[in-house]
Amino acid sequence: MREALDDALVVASLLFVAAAATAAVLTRDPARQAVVLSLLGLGLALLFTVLQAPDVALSQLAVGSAVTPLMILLTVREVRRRKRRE
Amino acid sequence: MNGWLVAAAVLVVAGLGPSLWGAARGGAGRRVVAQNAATLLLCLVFLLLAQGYGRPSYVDLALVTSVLGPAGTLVFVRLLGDEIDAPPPGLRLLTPLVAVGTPATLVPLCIATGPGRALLKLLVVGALLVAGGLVTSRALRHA
Amino acid sequence: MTRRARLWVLTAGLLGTAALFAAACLRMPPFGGTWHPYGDRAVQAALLQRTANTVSSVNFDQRAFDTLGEESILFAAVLGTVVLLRRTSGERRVTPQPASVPPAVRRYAIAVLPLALLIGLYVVAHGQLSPGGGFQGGVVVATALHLLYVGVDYRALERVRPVGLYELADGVGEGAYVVLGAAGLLAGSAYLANILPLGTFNTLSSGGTVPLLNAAVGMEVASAVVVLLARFLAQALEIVDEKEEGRERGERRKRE
Amino acid sequence: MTVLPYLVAGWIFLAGVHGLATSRHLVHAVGCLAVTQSATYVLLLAVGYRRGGTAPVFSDTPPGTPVVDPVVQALALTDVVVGATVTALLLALVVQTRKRHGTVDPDELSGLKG
Repeated sequence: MREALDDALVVASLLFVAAAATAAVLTRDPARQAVVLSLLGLGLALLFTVLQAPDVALSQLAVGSAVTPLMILLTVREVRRRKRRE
Repeated sequence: MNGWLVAAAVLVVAGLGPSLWGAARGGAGRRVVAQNAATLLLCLVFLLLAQGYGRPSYVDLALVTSVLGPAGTLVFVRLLGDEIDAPPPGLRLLTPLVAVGTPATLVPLCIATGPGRALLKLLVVGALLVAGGLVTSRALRHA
Repeated sequence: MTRRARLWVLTAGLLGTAALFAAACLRMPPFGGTWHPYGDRAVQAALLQRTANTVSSVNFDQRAFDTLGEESILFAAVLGTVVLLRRTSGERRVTPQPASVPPAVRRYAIAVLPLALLIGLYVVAHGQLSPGGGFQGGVVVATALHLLYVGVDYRALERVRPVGLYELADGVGEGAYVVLGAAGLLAGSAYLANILPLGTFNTLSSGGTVPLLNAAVGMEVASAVVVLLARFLAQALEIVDEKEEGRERGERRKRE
Repeated sequence: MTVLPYLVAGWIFLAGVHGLATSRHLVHAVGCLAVTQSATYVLLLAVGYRRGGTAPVFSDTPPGTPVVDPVVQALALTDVVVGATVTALLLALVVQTRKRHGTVDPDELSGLKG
């Protein structure tokens, strides 16, 4: 019973991650893609936890929740600002 | 039968799944609301998993999520500000989610944990979740 | 090559890779199996070194030299970014406009900042015991500082963040790791050998050099992320191209 | 179930590569590269999983409990953080490309020199 439950959690997280990765690739606007990438990061953290890797999950959470989106959004803002001026 | 793990699985399927749907389509505002809901739900899932697996050290994950989740949402609000239409669709659901979801998960966990340092950690996570949830919905409303 | 032809090549390549990968998956050891020869040995070695968190033991003791390599990649990446995003001739620094933030957000950011820093330091310090360590905690510390930017203002962040100091700390963190490794040589053992007393299992001082290396990495990662974000923030908010600025001013005058 | 995690890792990898090759915006391409990179973490951790095992952290569980493989976790853990700094380096390159060539569309870039 416990193993079936573990498997169910793993399968649910795997499907979530696969769907989030697909959505991130298909979102062509980089600013909106950053939001989907953040969800992919959360999904990966969940998957790593149910695979009993809390260390890796913590790493993924730390990086994916605020730092990477901040860098992507700042780059997008910089690129757009220069584009608008031309 | 491990009720904690069942509850976590239900939250993943019925909570995180729809959040991904919300974040993958539509305007920027709706996506950020969905992202915020996802961090809150994920934090609750971590707490339930820690209890379900019988590993108190997994609570650290929830602790980090409860701080960095709202920080991430504030990053989006700050830098996507002009793209977010005020008030973004779905924002109305956020406050009830925080107000109902957090105590509904934390009260049983606190009772199961009993007094001690672990309880204090749980209460800190709960306080951070409520404060973060309220502040991010306020920020989204004024974006 | 036209876009269409490129798409065909891509499709062929992806389908080929998919077929080969699927074939390889079927011959892999099944998911969740019990055969983990390296893992079992790593757990034994970690317990002998009295390090409760085996993952930290692998990173900072059994494979510490490999982590030095990883750390150097991180250091090089930061160095490259700093060089790429520096202010060039023909660019000027301007004072960014203050942003209006709801007062509730401001209060939240100021109240949570010390707590977030504390959580980051806790994650670094307990790396040899519970999930966490220098890599994760360092990023949390750096993110905590940037609550000031998202919650208060860019200028508030600048006041607590002298970038030069963090650049120095980045180098010191990397240097400390190398020096700690050399201490192993001086003690008559191998480079990065665990030479300190191992302490009592499951206490903060256990694991010999693991907590020290963890702290060095935490310092390096935290300052690396701060430096990186500082460069991106300056590029997006402060640095403007003089030519483009002039053109913009001309357009504004025309409109007026 | 015995191969599903491996197949998901493969799917993420292929999806990322597809996005990378068809991208029309360099920042989007960097995001797709991050997706591709995450496939390796999924694969590594799937290889190290042991059914019924728990995390190889003995602060709150007695030594001797069946645990999952710590070696692959150590590999993935450092790469997650280092990967983020490499993403930063690539984003800095995008900013430079924008300054030098005035575009962030890879298709327009291929026609330019130097």
